Amino acid sequence: MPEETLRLSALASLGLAAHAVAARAPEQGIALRELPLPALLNLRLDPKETAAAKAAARTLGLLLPDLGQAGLAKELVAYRLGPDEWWIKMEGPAAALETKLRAALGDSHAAVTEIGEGWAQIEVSGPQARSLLAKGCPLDFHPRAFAIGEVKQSLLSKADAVYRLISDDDDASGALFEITIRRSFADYAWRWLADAAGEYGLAVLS
Amino acid sequence: MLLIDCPYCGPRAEVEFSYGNEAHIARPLQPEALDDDDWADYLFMKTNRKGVMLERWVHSHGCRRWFNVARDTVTYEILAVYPMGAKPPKLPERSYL
Amino acid sequence: MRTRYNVFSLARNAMRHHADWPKAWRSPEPKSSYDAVIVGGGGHGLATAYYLAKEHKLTNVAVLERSWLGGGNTGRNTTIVRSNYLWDESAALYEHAMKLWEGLSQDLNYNVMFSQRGVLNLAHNQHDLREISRRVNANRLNGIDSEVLDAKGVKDYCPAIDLRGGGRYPVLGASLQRRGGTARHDAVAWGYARAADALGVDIIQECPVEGFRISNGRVQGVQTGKGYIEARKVGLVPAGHASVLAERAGFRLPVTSVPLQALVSEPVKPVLDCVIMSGAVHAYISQSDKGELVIGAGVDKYVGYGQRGSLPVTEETLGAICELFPIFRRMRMLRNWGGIVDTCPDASPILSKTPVEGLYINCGWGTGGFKATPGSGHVFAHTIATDRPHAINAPFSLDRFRSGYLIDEHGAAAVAH
Amino acid sequence: MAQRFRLSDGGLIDRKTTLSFTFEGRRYRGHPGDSLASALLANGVHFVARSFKYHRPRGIFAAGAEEPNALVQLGEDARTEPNLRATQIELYDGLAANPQHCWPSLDFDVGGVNDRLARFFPAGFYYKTFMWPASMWMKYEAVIRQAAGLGKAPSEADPDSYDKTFAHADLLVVGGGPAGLAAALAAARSGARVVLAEQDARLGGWLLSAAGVEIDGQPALEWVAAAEAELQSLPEVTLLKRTQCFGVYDHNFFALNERVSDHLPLAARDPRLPRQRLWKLRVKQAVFATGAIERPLVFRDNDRPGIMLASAAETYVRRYGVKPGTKAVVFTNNDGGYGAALALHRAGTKVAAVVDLREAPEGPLTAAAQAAGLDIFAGHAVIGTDGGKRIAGCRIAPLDESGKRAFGGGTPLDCDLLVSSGGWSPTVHLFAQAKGKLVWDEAQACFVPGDPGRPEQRSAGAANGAFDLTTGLEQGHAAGLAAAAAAGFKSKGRRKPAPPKAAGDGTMGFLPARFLYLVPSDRPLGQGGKHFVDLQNDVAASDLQLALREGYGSIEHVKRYTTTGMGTDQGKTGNVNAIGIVAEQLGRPLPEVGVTTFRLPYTPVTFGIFAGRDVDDLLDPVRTTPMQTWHKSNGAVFEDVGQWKRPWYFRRPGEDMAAAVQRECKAVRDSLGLLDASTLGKIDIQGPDAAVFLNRVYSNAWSKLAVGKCRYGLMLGEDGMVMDDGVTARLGEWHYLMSTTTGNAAAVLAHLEEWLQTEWPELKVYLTSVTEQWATLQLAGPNACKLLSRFTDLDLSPEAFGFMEVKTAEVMGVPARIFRISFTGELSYEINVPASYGQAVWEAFMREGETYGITPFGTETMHVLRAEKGFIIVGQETDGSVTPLDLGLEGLCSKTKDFIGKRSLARPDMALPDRKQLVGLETEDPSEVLPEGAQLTESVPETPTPASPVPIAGHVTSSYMSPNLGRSLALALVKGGREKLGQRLYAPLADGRTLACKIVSPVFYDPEGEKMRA
Repeated sequence: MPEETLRLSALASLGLAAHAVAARAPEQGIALRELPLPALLNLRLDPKETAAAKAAARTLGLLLPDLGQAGLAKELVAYRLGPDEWWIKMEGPAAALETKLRAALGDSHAAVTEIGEGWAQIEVSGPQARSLLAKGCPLDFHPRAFAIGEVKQSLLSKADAVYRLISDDDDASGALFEITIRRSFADYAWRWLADAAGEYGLAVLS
Repeated sequence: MLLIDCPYCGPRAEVEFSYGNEAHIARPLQPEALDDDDWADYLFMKTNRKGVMLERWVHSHGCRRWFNVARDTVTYEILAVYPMGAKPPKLPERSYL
Repeated sequence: MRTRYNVFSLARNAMRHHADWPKAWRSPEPKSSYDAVIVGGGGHGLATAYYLAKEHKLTNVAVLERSWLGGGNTGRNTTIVRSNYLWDESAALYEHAMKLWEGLSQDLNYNVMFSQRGVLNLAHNQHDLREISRRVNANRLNGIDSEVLDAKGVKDYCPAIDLRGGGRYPVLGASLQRRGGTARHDAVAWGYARAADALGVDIIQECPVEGFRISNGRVQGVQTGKGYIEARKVGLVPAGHASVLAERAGFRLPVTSVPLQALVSEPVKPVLDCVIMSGAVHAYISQSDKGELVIGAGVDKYVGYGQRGSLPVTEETLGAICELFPIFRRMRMLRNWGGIVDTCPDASPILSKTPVEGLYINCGWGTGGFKATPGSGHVFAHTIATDRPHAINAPFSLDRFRSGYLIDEHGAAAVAH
Repeated sequence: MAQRFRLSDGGLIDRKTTLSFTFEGRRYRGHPGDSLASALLANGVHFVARSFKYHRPRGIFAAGAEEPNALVQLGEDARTEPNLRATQIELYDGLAANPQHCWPSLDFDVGGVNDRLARFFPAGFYYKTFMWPASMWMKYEAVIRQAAGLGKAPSEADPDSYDKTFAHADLLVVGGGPAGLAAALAAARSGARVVLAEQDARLGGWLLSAAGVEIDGQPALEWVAAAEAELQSLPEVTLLKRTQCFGVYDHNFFALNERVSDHLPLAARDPRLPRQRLWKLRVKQAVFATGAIERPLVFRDNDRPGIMLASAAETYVRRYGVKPGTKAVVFTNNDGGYGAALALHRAGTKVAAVVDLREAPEGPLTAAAQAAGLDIFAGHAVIGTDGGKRIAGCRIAPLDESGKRAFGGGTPLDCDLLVSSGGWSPTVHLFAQAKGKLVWDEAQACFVPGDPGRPEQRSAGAANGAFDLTTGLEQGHAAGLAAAAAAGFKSKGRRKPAPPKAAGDGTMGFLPARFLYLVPSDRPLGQGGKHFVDLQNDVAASDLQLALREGYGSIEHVKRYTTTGMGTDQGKTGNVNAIGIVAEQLGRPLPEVGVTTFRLPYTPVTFGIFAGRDVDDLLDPVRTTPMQTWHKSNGAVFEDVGQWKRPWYFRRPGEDMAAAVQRECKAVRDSLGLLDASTLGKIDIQGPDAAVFLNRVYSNAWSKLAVGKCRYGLMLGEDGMVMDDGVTARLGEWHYLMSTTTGNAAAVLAHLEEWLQTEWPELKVYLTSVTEQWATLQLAGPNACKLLSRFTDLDLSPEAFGFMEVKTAEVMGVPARIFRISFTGELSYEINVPASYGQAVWEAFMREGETYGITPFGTETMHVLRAEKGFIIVGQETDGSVTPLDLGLEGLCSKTKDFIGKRSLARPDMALPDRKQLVGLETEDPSEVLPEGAQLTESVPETPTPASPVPIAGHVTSSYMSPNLGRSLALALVKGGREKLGQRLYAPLADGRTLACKIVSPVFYDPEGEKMRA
């Protein structure tokens, strides 16, 4: 395996570490954090092809989640993005799972593609997280409309974005969203979010 | 801004979608058997309905799936949404001059 | 019988408290039969009727307008006039119009306020620069005034612009057509209406055409809201409603009707003395004589007869204006409206005979029909009068969609490499 | 300076705090709670503006959004803003406003001469003159332009920021007056998500200036405060004050403009907050409780400073504690107008007369005025006014029964204030924008909402024609309940909730009334004096009549010909009067004349909010590759390709672009270059039908491509035109990787998905974009193999790894895909490594490559090198009108299979001999480079700018100086060009030069491809 140190994240040029802090101050409404480079597999199959769906589910160790949902299993998360499309996010490299999935799927009509290098993930949290995201995204982020565990694809201003609500506390810590952005748009998305967060007070977390 | 009910993702804002114009235009199975008029008709001619139009949309910033929409092109009311390959539902005729 | 408009008649009437001005046009009831009927009382339709009467001495003509004359795209557009088109065929058509514009107020005896303040098409990247150079060179060989400005030249011509454009899309240069400019849209409709009426043309408003009587492949007349009208020649100039009428006449068109919006700011003292167009950031802007910034927006990309635009298009357009003109960010939108534009696959119009004998169609102008008004009316009148296209509109036939001889004026294709 | 007209008590202003402001440089004082207009009136300033056309002196006419006259230029320098209504500007300390549209000063305005020449400037005069001589128009026009306009645009870039946000709710209530509050309360109590938007800084609507009104047993304003407090306490309610809902869009989408910071002194504005915010609100239901606007009476010379709406006078007295005059005449046609008379009377203004058009005045307020002993002139009208920069008096006269004639020359009355009330117009703008049908309410003489365009949108209160408070509250309450229920929220509790109850004198609406749209005077219309209908645009009743006389018969024609209703107030006070006057003149019922189209915005909206923060470097995403940091620190000059920034060339100190490109070109041909090709689109294609799919979407054949091999593919649109090209590799039995051009990456994927999903759903193929998964490093040049071999164990010998092959290998231990393909014509490898490793591998190549003088090169060098080879660039050699046949690529069009676009190539005009075809060009002087975009002719035109068309033979698509060939070269599309090899063409240039050139083959370098196959 090549050295991790050779890798550069999509936001490396922003030098975020220089002004990152461990925690958001109470008067700051928003915290942004660059998440580690994701390991992602794109899985395509028609769930009506039950054999393939079952094989995939067995290999992943979860029931393939419904549209708009994320399913959690040991060491991985499956996001349902379309009628025949999932993302599998995991810790560590995706190649091993890719091989396992391909083997399990055999000759079924399915596709497994490694895509994590092409995406970046940003965590948005804080009491104003929903207000911040609403500035750039037409989705309704109200708790009645966007629940924990849901995954929705939409826009962040002029970039495509995938939103997942990870936690939502009633206390001062507010909601925590994970946003997935194409690698070449990540710099734009970060600068956009940081600018939009200005009125709430922004913490950059390490 | 329209609110379009993606058959897969539910109601979403128009900015997430792209338009594909008229639905139910099948590509000729043997294009070379068509004369120039018929080919031009397939390629270029449009119904461009003023009234209830059957049209295609794609959820390009969402699930990226194509589907059909029945929409009144005057009021912009959406009367039905149905998947690709499905027959259009029975809808009231609306005629405008 | 007609009072000529000039400073003397104005002064004379002022003394009589303007009580004696005659009607600019009559409001006749339709006759049962005409030599030719024009369907659509916008600029193009009225111009067609005027030139039928003036050049072809066909005066037993009616213009049928479903609502009030000049109320369609003529009364809704951003009034830009230019002829700097890329292809020879388009250049000939729009330059023909330009030459007519240059004498139109005097010809019609109605001040259409044609104002040749210059039109700039901006370049924001290398691809734009190449396309501008190509178009300007073609224009010059087609006898059309056209020049390339560098960035400094743009700033000199239009001091209000910010060349850096916020840094994202800096202005690298522009093409300039000095003879281009704007005209007063309502005046064009009214001027043609008055002049056509004076030559005997009946302009009939509130008269929707509901259908056609066609026998043996030939049009016999039109069914209207005011009864049946016989006519062996029928010219359709229905803009956004082209498909609706074509369907009633039994043929199909390659046009898509989409909503196009425009807006004006509140009026301010002169600050922008030319027309600025930018394809890259999707905006065009000029300042009217009243002082309003007149801004053209993009289209909504779906079929729409609603005559209204959507908010995302307004956002994109005003975003572009704020970028090119940071000094206008505090200006305010006064009025935003929409029209229906009929667009062709090759972004060129149709001025053509149809499968029905005696039935002619003028449509497909997309977002840019206003500038062609006099030329369009002139060659369409020729087509109707002689049953043959004028050399200038021959390439703009319906048949081109069969033969493949398209005139693709989308301009720059997608940037690749 | 003392506020001479400030009342000692009453109103919603804070007298304890004094604010200082200037108007036209003069310093005045006011209080928090004042508008600029009320503060000016408190200081006795009525005359604040000049009218658009005649530059007549004008005063403050209204007290809200409907103000036509009192437009001012607010602020200075970069923060100046023209045309603001003084009635809506909240006063703050240090505010500086100036009059506009006057020179040299408001008081002495040269433009005032227009008023003396007014008879020469009737409606539409400019259509009738300025035509001779034709050449003079531009000169006339410059004068007209200078005279037009109102305020001045800022001349510096706007320093402020703007925000915009999407929002969602169950219910939007527009208007925080009594009906709106009742609606919001009723809905919010059920738990629905409610947005309440109020244009004013305060909730309450007309209750803010009402007297003697109680709701639910409380004084009105206490009820308002309690309602506000309750709404504030509900978590699902969003209260937006200073927020104008200005636009209704389809599918219950609304646009609102919130003024966040404008009301604060500059120093107090939080720099983190935007100046204004755009709310883009999607709701399930909406209630329009937008109130109503009073109409003035149209009488002769009704425009002098000191003439205002009756309700405005009432507002200035009651809300702002200002006495708008010392001696007033109240002119009314309805009972409601007496409210102003009473308010003025109680404020100490002498009410000289109440002039009532009604023969027998009656009604609750009329009775109160009678009881107060005011002089009432029944069946009388104001038939003229006197004064210059302030009204000095008026004349009143009795009317005949028809209301069309006044008896006698009138009785003069002195006054410095004249207020009028002609009835009320519901604010139906939002309802009408939403395509609701308006109906004419004959009894109240106003347009009211009829059939709603959309059932989810309800009107309530005065906006719905319900002018009495009890009905307004009931309607608001019912609309709120119904909207909440329709959105799925039932009211809580067992008892049916009851609407708020109103009591008091001022709650009964304005009837009875006698409606008259044009008040006669003692002279025929248009012969001395003017009956203004549109105050801002100086449109008088005589102008409307002139338009009709000349045949401009539609109300839209009248509007456009006279410009009535086209000012910045969009005719809020004048339009119904105009329609009434037109109807009378035409002898048609008023509703038949109809209204002009209601367009958004309700009030003018700042451009900046539509852009929000999407300006400057956030205007559009800047996309960069994983090697961007290296490029930036190594002299790269970038070129925009779509949203991407690509290195155009790498400049060394002292070099210009030409020198850099020449150096890079030589380096690639002579030794080794490195190009960042990461932006090329990459589409992963998997499935058993992948080959069938490729056969349909590419013009050339794919069935026989072996695993591990690559092939160039040409993609057409169904119209037969070249759409894209690129190399596609077969990675496995059912697995391909397609590359696309940079600019078309997204479009090609969308095109493929469209065909797959909509036309060929039976094909078992999945497409996944992997453009950004990989960084692509292109090593090109004779030493490419040598360098690459240092990084990988892969056997790179030509026998093991041939041209147009793909291998999977590790490069520096990083898993990579290596494609032996070439766009430069040299030996070349495209190495794909996972994106995050891109820069590390790039840097290693640069380090190790020093041995070979490795040279990073940009897109320009790539373009030169490929042009030497005659390779096309889609978008440069093609423009959407070019077929494969035109490019000489018919060999790539399969004869044996169908493909997208094939049938179109068989159309008759596709084979015309004079279609433009791709050729090479060589200039006669090898050092001359033809400009790209140069047009070509077959003979030398007399002048490079001929007066009449010269036949064009073609144009130059690409052109460069080639250091490798030692001469310039060009590619061109030339009519019938392939048959004309060797023929001479000319490029007449704008600078007067004409360059001669010769048609040659488009392949200039290594025609057999030996280098790249080596």
